[in-house]
Amino acid sequence: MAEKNRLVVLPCNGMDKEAGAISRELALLLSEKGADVICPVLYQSKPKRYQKELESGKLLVIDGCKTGCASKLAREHGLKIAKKATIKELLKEENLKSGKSPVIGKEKLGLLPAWAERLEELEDIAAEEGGTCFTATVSFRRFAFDKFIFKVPEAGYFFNENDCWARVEGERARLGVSDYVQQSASDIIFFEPPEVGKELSMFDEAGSIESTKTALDIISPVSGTVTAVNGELVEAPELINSDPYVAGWAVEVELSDFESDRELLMDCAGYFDYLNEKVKKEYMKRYGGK
Amino acid sequence: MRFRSRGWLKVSEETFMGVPRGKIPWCPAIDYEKCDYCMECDEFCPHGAFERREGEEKRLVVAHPENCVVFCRVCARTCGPDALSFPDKTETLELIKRLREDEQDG
Amino acid sequence: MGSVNSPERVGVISCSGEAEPEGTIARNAVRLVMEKYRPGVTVSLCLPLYLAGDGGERQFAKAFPVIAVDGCEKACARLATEKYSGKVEDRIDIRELLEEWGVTEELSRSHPGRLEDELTERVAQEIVKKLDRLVG
Amino acid sequence: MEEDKVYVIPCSGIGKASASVGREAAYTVVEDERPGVSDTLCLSLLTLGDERAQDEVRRHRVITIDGCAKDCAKKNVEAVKGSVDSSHRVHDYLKKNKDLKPEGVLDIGEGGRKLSRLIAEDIAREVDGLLKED
Repeated sequence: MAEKNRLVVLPCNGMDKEAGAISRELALLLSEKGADVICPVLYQSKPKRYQKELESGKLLVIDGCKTGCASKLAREHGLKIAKKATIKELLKEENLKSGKSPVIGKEKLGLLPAWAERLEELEDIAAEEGGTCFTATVSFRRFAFDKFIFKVPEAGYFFNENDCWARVEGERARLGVSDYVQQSASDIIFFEPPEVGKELSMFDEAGSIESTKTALDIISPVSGTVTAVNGELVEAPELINSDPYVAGWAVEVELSDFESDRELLMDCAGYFDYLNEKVKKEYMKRYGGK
Repeated sequence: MRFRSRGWLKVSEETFMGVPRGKIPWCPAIDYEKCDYCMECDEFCPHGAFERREGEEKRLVVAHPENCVVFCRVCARTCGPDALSFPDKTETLELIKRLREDEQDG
Repeated sequence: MGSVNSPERVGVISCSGEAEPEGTIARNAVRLVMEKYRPGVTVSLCLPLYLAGDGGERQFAKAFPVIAVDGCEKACARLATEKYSGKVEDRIDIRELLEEWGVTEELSRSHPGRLEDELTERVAQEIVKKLDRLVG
Repeated sequence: MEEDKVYVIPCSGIGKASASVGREAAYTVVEDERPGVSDTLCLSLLTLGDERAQDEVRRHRVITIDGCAKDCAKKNVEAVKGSVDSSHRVHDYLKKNKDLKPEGVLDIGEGGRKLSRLIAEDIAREVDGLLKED
């Protein structure tokens, strides 16, 4: 049973739409080929029941639609998602749409065996080598203005002038907003993540946040594909206030052209000076240079 | 969604990415055919890009385009009748890149 | 830590006084000074943040003059500043002021009415006087 | 724990409307909803280590209300007695009631008042529960 690389499938199991029914059907096809299937309903009430399977295999999550219930479930339980597919996207490739009826259409049923094979061969989403796991300790430089203390990391981060950062490790980056955004927006109470799989050009919106005072977009400093969003942040957006640069990360992307993106970005030292000026200037503007 | 403008966020940078802000044509355009003057965008914008004009035909104008934060489009989301539009982002970025080169050359 | 690089500023710390009507007057008066009468010069400091915050309040109180606005003789605002940052430049005790003004009515901490609002205004003016003396 | 009353302690935040909402909620509980069996005290007394206030907090159940994620009220009580019996954040209520944004620090407005009533209702129930436990 406990062979490594064995697939463990967590389907969305949505009962009310065709996409959900397809994800369930695909999971069953894969189970015939030897994969373990996790029932998302049972898993929710008795997660221990699947502990053995999850420890030994590689987790494939099949979401029906963009709501991503299966992914969310996995994230909530801290599961490492190795592979991922979304039925709506698979359908889109075939120029098909998900139907409203939960009964799978005939032309779609015919596609499923081929899809099952494809999913078996699906590549892992997280890079396994290269240590791109964003675990290194970050140290900060600080400057004070009035009672406010502003923090900027010492290294490893790149900023745009929209006060958003990219923490770059190898081919990947995590994105978020700076301490300045956190302090001027005040208490953040919502984080709306972008879709996993979304292609970002530089300066595209990578999700948005809303505070008690205002709302703003996270404007991506880099181009790439969204590979993960911080599920914890959806639950606890105040992490952006308490730890804007590490625990408050919003989005993880696979970089597509960092070498050229970087020419337009500030490094940590550059942003430190930029922010210092910005805070001062803003104050003068507000109070007329007292 | 209603937000009040707060001074703390009010900032207009004289330059953006090393380019004089005035040279970057980034700000919302109001489609007056659609605008119903609900003023939600003005309520929202913490940077003061809009201005209300009592008694005039166009009761809301983009009076301070230079206050608009380049690449920010949040106000458009507050607009029910979808009357706000922005320049193309890719074109704007290309323009900024060209202007940066000019700045460096000149 | 970078240096404090801001223009002339005075910290005003209010007693937190949730349980006392003088506390409500203190907080609201400080807020009035900060928003209406002397914006820019006034930086309000939150007392429990001396303990729970990131150090910004302590740092500020060390670098700039601080006026403590206390609701009663317990003088929390003054004592907390002295404990965490150093001496206060000036102080107000609202209970003392009320005595001086001959206010004997019972005041509400939760539902400030006309009398409380009027007293809040008067306390705000007292703070402004002290503030202007410091800034010169 | 002594049975007579539960302390409801809000934060002292002066720069944020949510702190005013928290205080309003505390007053609603101790003055209107559960007078006599609940009470409040100045958080600053705890920050300063006032002995009588510390003693009160140690001898009674405590519920805190914080206006932001810095959790001053909770942290200052925890510094005295290790834990609180229950803690609330105004923003958790705001997250669930997006349309009840408080207006300003001095006047929290209709939305803020509604929000404070929601918090007060929950806390009043908790006060009852804690008193029953004792």
